[in-house]
Amino acid sequence: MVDFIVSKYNYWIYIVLMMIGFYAMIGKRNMIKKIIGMNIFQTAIILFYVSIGCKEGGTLPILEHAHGHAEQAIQVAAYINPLPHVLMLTAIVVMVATLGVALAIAIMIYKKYHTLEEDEILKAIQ
Amino acid sequence: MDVIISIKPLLAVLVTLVAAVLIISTGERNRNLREFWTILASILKFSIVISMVPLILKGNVIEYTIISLTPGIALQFRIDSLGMFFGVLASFLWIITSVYSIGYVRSLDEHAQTRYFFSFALCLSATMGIAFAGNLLTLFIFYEILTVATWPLVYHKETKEAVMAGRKYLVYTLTAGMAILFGIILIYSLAGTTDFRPGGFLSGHGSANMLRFIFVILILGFGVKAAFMPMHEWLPSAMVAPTPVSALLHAVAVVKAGVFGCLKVILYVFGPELLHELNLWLVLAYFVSFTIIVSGMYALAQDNLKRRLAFSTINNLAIIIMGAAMLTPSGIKGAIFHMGGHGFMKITLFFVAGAIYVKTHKENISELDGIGRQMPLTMGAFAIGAMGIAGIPPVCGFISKWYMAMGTLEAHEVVFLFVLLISAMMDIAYFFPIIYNSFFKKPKDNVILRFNEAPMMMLVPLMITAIISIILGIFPNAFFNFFNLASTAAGKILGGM
Amino acid sequence: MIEQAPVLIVIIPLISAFLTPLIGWGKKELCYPFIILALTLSGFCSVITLLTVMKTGIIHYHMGGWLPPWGIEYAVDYLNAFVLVVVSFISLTAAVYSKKSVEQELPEKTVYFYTLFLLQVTGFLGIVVTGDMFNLYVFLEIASLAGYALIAVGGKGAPLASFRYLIMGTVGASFYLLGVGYLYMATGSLNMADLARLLPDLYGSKVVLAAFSFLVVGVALKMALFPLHGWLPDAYEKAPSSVSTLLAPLMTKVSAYVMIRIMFTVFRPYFSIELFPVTTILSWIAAVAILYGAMMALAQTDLKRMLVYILLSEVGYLVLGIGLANKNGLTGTILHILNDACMMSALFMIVGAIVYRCGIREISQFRNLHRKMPFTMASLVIVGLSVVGIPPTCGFFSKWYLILGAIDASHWVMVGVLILSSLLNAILFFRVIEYAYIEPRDERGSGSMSLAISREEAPLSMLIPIISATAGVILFGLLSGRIISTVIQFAIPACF
Amino acid sequence: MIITGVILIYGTTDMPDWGDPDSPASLHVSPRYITKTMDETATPNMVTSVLADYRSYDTLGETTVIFTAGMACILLLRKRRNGNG
Repeated sequence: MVDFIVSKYNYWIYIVLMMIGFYAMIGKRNMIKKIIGMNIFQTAIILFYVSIGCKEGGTLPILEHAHGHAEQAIQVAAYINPLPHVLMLTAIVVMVATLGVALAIAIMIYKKYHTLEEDEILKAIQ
Repeated sequence: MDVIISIKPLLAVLVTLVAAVLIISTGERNRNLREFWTILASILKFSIVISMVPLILKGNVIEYTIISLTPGIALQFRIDSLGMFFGVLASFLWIITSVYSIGYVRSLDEHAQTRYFFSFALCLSATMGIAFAGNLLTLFIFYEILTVATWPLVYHKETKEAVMAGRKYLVYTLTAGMAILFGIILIYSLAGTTDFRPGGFLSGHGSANMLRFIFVILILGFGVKAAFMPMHEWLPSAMVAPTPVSALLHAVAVVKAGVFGCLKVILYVFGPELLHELNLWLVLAYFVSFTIIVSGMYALAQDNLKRRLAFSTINNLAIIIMGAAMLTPSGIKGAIFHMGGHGFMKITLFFVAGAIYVKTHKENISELDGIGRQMPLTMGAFAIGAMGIAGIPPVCGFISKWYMAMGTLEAHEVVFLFVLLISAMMDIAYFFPIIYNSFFKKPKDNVILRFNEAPMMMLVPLMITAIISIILGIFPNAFFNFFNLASTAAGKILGGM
Repeated sequence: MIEQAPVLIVIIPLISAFLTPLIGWGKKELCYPFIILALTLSGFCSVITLLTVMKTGIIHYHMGGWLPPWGIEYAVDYLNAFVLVVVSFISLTAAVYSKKSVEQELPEKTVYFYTLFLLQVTGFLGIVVTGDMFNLYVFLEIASLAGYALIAVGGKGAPLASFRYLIMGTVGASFYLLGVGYLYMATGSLNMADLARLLPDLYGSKVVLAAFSFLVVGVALKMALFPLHGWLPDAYEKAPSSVSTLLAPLMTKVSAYVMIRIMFTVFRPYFSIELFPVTTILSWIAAVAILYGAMMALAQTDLKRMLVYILLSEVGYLVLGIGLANKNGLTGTILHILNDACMMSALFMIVGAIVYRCGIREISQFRNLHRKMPFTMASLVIVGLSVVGIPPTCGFFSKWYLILGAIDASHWVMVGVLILSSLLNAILFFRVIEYAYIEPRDERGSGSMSLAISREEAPLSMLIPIISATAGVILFGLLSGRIISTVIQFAIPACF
Repeated sequence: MIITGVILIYGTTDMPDWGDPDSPASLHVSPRYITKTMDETATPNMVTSVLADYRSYDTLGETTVIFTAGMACILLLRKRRNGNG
């Protein structure tokens, strides 16, 4: 049991992070808090992806002796999986873009209602 | 029996559709042109339909497939004698009704005339589609179009009452439409087809209870338009519509579409044999007998002339189905013929009601005392129609009722013979006082009425239908072999067993 | 040219989106014809793709020449070729339509509006055409981001609605991403076809199960399936008309497509049906969604809001077909993707036109509208009948197949739900028609119209799309047999 | 939300351990990226080679996302600046 928990600690961390983020997105009424929650949420997913690609004892996915040593056999296990990193580069960009749009909308809302609390905005609309 | 591929059925449907478009694009700007389209389309349609009669009489089937809708079902017309019978009836009565409506709406200076004629034309297209439909789905498509196209006619007056009647109409018919749809889909998933076949195509598919269930929902579904009790409520309410609408739609197109649907289900989907096997025919006959008796009693209690006519319609529609439910040659023949005969007689009666309304703005029976002196021709026509409905010779109602009575005997169910007789007695009871009072009773306000008939545009049509009712009574085949169509249909259905 | 068609479908609007601001700097007025041109070309390519698929079978297009599963692959079969055509033409219609309403609602921002509009379409097309799970995510985000922004520029309360949409949309997309991650962890692949090959061995795995749940929930969030629909009504209602015209018909359909892909292509149907009873759950949820949408629509007095709830109920139809998981049910869903896209785009365009001309949305203010805008209202009647399911309009046929599917699956409750919802829709639309067409009269009606109302039809750039969508509603109904026998029949995943 | 958590934890039980080089994710597609990167793309950095070559289309999409976000911000915020300030 302990072994089970320890050997998968990366997942526990991401789940906890994700739950925190998720709670902030759903439960909080303040927009900035929601946006922060969204960021935590997405970061958790990134963490998850990156941890998939990890290999014990593996090194950065950049070939050593790349130049002039082409004949050298490449040990797959020696390098961590590059694909999740690539995916996450894209996902980070998406995340930043979403963050930007979210903030832009938040600014719009603030300019209109001078508050970022959802309840107050709803009151102001009615 | 040959199958002839011909585009004529499609043309017969399309001609009114095109007319509808022309009518709406002409609009109020040029009333004469607009009415010209109506008349032109009605005559064209009738000639197309008539041109197909000889082929049908020879026992052929005319078929035209437009497009495949789903595997196993196409949008398809297939005309046999029953469809042709209904087609001839509807298209002929439309000519007369068109003339009559023009007289009616102009005399009353109705509003929204364009919408009126537009919907009218649309209804006729749909009715023709129903008559000629080659399978249940095609029939259903036109049936629903008919439902929707009739709605503007029902609420035409736009009074609160009319709007409510329109809503009621929609609630009843759309719900019924859903029931029919459900039944059709069940049939399709059982049999993989919905093509009509004389004598039915369902035997051998599905369990007996499943078939019973399908039969019940289909009959209930079509029965709403055929105004079986207790689903009749919409029909008397819909009598707020202008009289030509009541005349054509509530005596011919809409309710007859319901009856026609029932007949198709009884004779072409299930077939006499299967109904015998499932013991459904007796249930059906008792069910409609109830309607026959109760609607007769309701009719006695009405003072509004059109409402009384409405209940009389309900009564007669149920009689038609009862005749067919006997599943014997005479019964079916009589039922089909009564569909036509009743059409002529009832339209006469409605025309008379409209003519009286246009001339005197009277709608209630109690106000009609002595009106026979003012409008003798109109009331004469009324008398003919009423006699026909009651089944007194020589009007055509007699012949159909005779055959249906024979049918009950052939089926060895004397109960239904009594039902027929009772209903005929009630017909006399609710029609003859009107005739008597209008001719012989003094008007209440002691005004001496002078001869003052309805406008020609209205008088001529109602005279024509009255005269035809008599002619059909004396020579059933006089009119385009009308009776023969009915008997070929009956023969085919029973022969197809 | 023809071999490149699948990728051109996406690339043309994408490149055009980059160019639009440049053109806008030069001359603002050119943007509109430019995006029309771009979308026409893209639509043209999608038709070519569909024809090619019909001729030669599935098209595999390897991005950059890398073979899958290493590179990204575009795999176009009947299903996505069909959806592509639907998406590209509906968006073309929406684009043509948008001109006047954008000029009225967002006079200073046309250039950016059109840029985002194109990006939105790019996103949709990219989602549909791709054969790679992660690539799908990227395009999903393009579509979503453009959508958030487009909604936020709408009327009163739009930013807040859009913000909520953003939060929920991000949750949905993240769930999807998470699901993809789980699948990747279990199989090491991102390519749909490759996954489909690898997954059957792993169906017992809890990772796969979790992945499946996340994918379905994520997509359901994006398509606003019943319990997850919270964001939709406000967002689509408050959005500018031309935006709801684009988003409402397409977002849900594209998500439905993704759902079909995931459930029946990536996973084998027997997984979705037997191992994990998700289809049963989905069909119940869908049934609730159908009724909930229709009921809520009944409670609305605002036409656009009513339509939004009808949209929710239409989502229910789409999912119901998926949930029934048999041939007829799926035929219904795929047909409904076309039909509903057509109906919804027509309806939202009609509302937009009414708002544009008269500035009203309350149904009770519609009196005499048929005199003012006869063509628009006639279209409303026809499309309304289609939503109700009156034959021969197209809405009838999707219902026909769905009911048939429900009967095949012996789901009698679903049959009842479908029939009931038709009746509810009938009440909805006949109410609107009654308001629009009947003038109340107190005394027994006679005499001609007293007050003359001048005819003020919507501008041609609105009317033409409306009428063509309405014609589509009737045509697709009549041609549904044809469409099914030539395309949809093959679009259904092979195992049914 | 709780359901989500439960599914997450449930799914985790079957996941490969952290850093396991034999997890399926590392065996199916990625070996080719690692072994062939020099031959096929002439780039020692595998992340770069995947990003810019094998899966370059994703990167195009990524760029588009940024562009979309930029346009979105302009669309949302620009008028205010012109109008109010």
